[in-house]
Amino acid sequence: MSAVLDIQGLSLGVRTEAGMAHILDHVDLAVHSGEIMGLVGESGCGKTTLARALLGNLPESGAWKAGGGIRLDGEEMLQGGSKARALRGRVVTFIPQDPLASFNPLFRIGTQIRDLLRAKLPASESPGGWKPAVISMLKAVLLPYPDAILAAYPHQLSTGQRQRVMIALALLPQPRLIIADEPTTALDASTQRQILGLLRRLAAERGAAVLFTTHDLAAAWEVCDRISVMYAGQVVEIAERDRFFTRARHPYSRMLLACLEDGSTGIPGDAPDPHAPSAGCRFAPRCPNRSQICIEARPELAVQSDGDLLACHHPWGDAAAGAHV
Amino acid sequence: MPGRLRRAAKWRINWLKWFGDMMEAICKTIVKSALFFILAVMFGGSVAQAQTESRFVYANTSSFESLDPHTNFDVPSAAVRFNLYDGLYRWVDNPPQMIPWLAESYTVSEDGLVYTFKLRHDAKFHDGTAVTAADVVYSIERIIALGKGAASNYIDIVPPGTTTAPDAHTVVFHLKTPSAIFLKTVPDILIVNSALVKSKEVNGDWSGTWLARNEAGSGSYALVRHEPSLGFSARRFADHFAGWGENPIDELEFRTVQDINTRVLGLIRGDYHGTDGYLPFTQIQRLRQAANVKIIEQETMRIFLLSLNNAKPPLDNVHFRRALSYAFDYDGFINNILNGSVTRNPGPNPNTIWGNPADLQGYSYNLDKAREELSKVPGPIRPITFEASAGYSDTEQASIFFQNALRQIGIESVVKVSPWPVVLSHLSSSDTRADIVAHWRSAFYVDPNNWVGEMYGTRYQGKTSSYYSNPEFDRLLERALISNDQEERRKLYEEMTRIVIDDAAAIFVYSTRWNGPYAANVEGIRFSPVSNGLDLRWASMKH
Amino acid sequence: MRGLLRRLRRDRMAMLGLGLLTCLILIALLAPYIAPYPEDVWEFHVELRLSPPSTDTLLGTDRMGGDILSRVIFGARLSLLLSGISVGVALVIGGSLGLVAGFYRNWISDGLMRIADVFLAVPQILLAIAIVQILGPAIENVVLALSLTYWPFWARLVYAQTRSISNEVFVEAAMALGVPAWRVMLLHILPNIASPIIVRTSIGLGGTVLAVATLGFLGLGAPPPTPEWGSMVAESRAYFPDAWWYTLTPGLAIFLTVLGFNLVGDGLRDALDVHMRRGVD
Amino acid sequence: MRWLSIIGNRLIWFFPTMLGLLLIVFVLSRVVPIDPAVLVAGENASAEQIERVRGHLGLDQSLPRQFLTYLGDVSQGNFGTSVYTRQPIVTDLAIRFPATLELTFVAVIIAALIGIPAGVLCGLHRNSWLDHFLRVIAASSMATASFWLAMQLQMIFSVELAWLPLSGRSAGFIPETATGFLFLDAVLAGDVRLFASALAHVILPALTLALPAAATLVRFTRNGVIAALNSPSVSYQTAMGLPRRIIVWKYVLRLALGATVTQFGLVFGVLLAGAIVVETVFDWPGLGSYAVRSILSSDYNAVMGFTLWTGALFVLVNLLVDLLQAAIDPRGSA
Repeated sequence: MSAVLDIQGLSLGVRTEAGMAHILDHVDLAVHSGEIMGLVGESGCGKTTLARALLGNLPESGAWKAGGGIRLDGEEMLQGGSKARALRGRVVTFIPQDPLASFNPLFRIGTQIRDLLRAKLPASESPGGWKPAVISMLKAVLLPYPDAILAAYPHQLSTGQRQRVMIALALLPQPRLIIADEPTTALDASTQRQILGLLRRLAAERGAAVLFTTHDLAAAWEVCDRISVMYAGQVVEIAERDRFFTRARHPYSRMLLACLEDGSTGIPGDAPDPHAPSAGCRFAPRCPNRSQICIEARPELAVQSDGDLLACHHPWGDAAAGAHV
Repeated sequence: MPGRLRRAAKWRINWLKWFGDMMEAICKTIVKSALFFILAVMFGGSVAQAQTESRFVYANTSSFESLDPHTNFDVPSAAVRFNLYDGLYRWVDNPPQMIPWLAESYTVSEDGLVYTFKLRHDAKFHDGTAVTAADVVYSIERIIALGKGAASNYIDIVPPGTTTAPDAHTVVFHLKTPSAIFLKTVPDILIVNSALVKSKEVNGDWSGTWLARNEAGSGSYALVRHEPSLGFSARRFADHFAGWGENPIDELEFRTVQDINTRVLGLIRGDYHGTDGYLPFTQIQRLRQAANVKIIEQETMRIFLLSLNNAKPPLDNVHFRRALSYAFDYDGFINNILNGSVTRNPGPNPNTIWGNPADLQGYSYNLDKAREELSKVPGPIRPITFEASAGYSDTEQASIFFQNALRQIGIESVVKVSPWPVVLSHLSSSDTRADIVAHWRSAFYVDPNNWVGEMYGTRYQGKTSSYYSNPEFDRLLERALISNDQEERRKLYEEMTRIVIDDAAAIFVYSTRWNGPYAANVEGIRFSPVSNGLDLRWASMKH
Repeated sequence: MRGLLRRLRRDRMAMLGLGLLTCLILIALLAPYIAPYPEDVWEFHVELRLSPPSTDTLLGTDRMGGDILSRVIFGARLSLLLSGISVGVALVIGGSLGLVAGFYRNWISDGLMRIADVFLAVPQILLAIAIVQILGPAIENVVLALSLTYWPFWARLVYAQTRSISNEVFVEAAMALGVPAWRVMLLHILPNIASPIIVRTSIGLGGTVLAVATLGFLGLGAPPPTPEWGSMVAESRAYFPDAWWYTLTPGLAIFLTVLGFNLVGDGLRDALDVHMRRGVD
Repeated sequence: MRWLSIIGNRLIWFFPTMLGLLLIVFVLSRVVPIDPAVLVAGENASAEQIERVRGHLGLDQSLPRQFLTYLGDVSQGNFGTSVYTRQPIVTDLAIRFPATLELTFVAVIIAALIGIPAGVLCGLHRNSWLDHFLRVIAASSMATASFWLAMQLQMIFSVELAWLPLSGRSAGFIPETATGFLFLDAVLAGDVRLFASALAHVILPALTLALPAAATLVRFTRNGVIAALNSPSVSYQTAMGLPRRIIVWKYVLRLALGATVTQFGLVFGVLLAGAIVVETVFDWPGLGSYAVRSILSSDYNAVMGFTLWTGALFVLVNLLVDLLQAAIDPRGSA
């Protein structure tokens, strides 16, 4: 299976008043065709920035400095350029976190969809104009009365409806990769489950890979094939879903899972200052397993025996293999 | 495939058609507006040449809010009074002389109480009806009843209801007391079309509302338009009894232009053909340099004075008033601030009129004498107030100038600047008027009574603002008003002038020179100090 | 606050404005020492009137022969003083009303804000003209008129700010601890809403300088011959355009002063905006 | 229903606001140091005449009573008579209103034509030299006293270059017009000369009036564009690869203009305040010069009438802005 998305050694820094903030640090991540990859971590860990960098959508105010590369279908995305632009909206699409804010409030849904499609899918490719395809897609995301939806303004739809439209929009160009940036945070639990199920089903049907960022492990469990965990701008673990939920190896992953289990909201300690990254493991200050080497040397993301990846000097499995937390 | 191609072609055609339509519409709009604009510019430029009739635009200093000839009496309103209306007589030329106008002649009874005027037979109102004695009777009654404008000339001597019209062309005025000045004020009895005016009356208002916006006269020009905020325009009344000379002005337009610069620059640019003759020196200098403007110079009877509130301490003290009169630097003001464009006028009457003593000296600038007089005034002296008229820089500058001199003799003062109507309303009472108010006194009729008499006679109090009262002066004035002996009147007015100067009732500064700016192609402006060059029927204009 | 200043320091336009204002204030303070002919504020040399700029009188003389440069320099005093006091009074009146109304939020505060709206329902300058005309043209009446017409701006601003902040935890906490209301308002609320007030005041000062000049231009300012910029421009109209220097200098003085206040105000606003946005992030 | 509630919202406060405004002006006009009766009675009036006028004007009654009487008159559309023009105030205002409205309208157009594109450019090229340059220009035009600017413009365009007339509303007498709006009348009558004259006369005053308003618009539009560019919807559209030009010229612009429209009430206030001075300098026969003249000649009926008129106009403009905003923004006035 080839990788639709191949991120290698991606570093991103932004200049702020306090100096250079290292938001992403040597991130390696690959998403294979048709798979749903969950990208989890606390807010501020860099997962949204990663998504934005991929989409050429970093905040304009700010001097960014990048290293490494993002390849989508073999195309370099980080440096931008017309090829990268052409891929966006066709090969890679996007499901935003806040569907209400992501629609322009002053235009009808139909107008906004039409403009997107016109730009991305020339009229000749969709017989009968853009509408039939959109309507069938809206039906596919289980939206009744698609015509009414198209004629409506964003604020007239419910949150769930808006997110379904977003999913439909993301699927319409038949992309190879969909980036879903915390797509369900704005939804209540039952809607959330429906939407996630829908996303998973439709992505699978259409063979689209999904990069699904979330801070919600439960949601990740619902949809993902694989899970990657980010901490302070670094990927610390990438594991197949079931293995991750049963025997995650990185201490940070375990603590996240522990939170999910007992319903507590946090891990003791603060995320490190992005302006002054340490030479060692970034999680070390909060890690119960830390030793001298953790402070001195950064652990590499290495392939494990089962094919998962891990960056840790003292993985959990070594100390208490198979222990269920 | 063919389907797709066809669709593509159809789409292309639609698009082309749409684009074509769009471009066509845009081009059409652009061409249309451009044409309209070009036409506009061309017409705008060429319209002056296209005109066949002469049009004279006068830039007026104040606005013509009301056109009623019987309630307006200030200098700018001469434009209304002498162009739209006629009086029984008319003042023309300089020195002014009174020529028969609607009346052909008059007779006075022996006792000086009955004036009989014979009217011309060929005078017509603008609506074609003849001017008759009944119109004269109505007009004088209206003036007296409204009590404004020139009314103060008649209120005391012409009782209401006494004027009669024995026949259509004879009017008889029955005066209460003999009056030496009545005849001289007759030009101000402007005749309105009584039938027309009566028909517009509402609630016994003597048609005041209607006449404010309309005209009912027999004058040389007939009103065409009146916009209170803009001014008025009038067309030559070809049937006017006085006939017309060569190239008369066909259309008159009096436009309100309050800003001096706009008036001057407009004249230079040729937008206006005349404006007031009392511009500041620098502006006149500028106009002199313009090729298409000429300045007509005339001595006037308009005097400038700093009038004093004679009733209010410490100004009720003659020594204080004399100190003030000595403290004003007449030559400095006239030569430096006004660049010598005016003439020193030491007394209340214009230099050029009779009634001034031959040996009249007046006051001169002498701070030592001022201090000496001031030492006779019991102190301490409160700060003195000035009120100047906004927009009339002479009044403001004279006040500031004088303020500076007063400080040197230890008198503090405050200058306030108000619009003329406000100054006027303040002048109406001794309590509200400022101590020193700089203003001009113009000629309304040509007799020393217009100046020294009306300004300082107790009988005129309320109308005048000097609040000066002197029994000796009043005795002389009463005699002068009923005397019909010119030599006796001369002596009386000379004596009154001497008293006023000795009492330093005001600070008399200068008499204006009139520098009437006109477009170079305007000829025959007939200046009189009464109409100030606004009586335009005599003028001609080449076009 | 320190971040704000740092940000401001980097804003070149705001620095320009600050420089302008500093110069102006210095000029105003040192007027008697800087002005080449300080006595020309009251004394005249009519024989020198309307002379063009020369080495003796750098910016020419006015209609009474006064040195325009000296008069404009002294005019800075008057202009800054009048605007400063007017804005100060408006700020104190409007600010305290707004603070109290925003804090208590009952029908009285609604009424107060409605009164403020009434004042805002017509152009401020019109009300000010009317008030000065009625009370008579004088310096103290200018101050009175401007304070009376400008207070609603601050009342509205402070009211809105107070309302938005009085729900905050620290205010409620202070109230719960039994801190007296006036202390909460002065020590807890006021410092937290100071920034927008400062911005508004800076821009308001510029507007007030213009208003003072406009009143002077209409003949409703300080009585002549007080050196006031607006009335100097009005005086110069009679000699315009020949005596171009007469109009130019006071007009430029007004321009530079207002520009100074506006640039500083803009800079403050920008700095503050970023500041607040960072705070939210 | 939404429209009704917007209108209703404005109207509920209309009468109390007007009442308050009237009260302020009334109180002001009665503490005036000169006696209106003297003013009305005229220069030569005797004491009895003045007393008669006083009785006629109701000035001998108590102040609250006078106020109630005035309110009664106003509610019947009678604002009293101007001391100065001797015409009913309503007539005076009605005659002058078209001139001011025309001037303000042209100024709004100029301000929008200058201010909005400049603001968009500034917003799109934030912190570029163009942005700085335009902002300095905007700050400068806000800092210029309009009476002074007017004189400089007259100097350059009327005196030195002699391109444009110095002042007034049209060359020659304004023809008897149907609407009072010169441009409209010129077009209706097909009078090209009048149109040209009106155009030439309106340029300088409208420009003087428009500059500070344009500066206000630059500021709001710039901020609007920046806010719109930073909005999540733009971020989404960028991520979805929508071409930049469509994003900017369709979506961002509409968002930014929505913000600008809400400021038109403010802009109108700037213009109306400016008109007071600008009309005076340019001898423009409108409400502004009328107001100044009335105030300076202590014509308090006129001042009260003008104030009420302006206040009502303000409410109306704000209402229009509300409605316009509702038309632009489908979410309603939240």
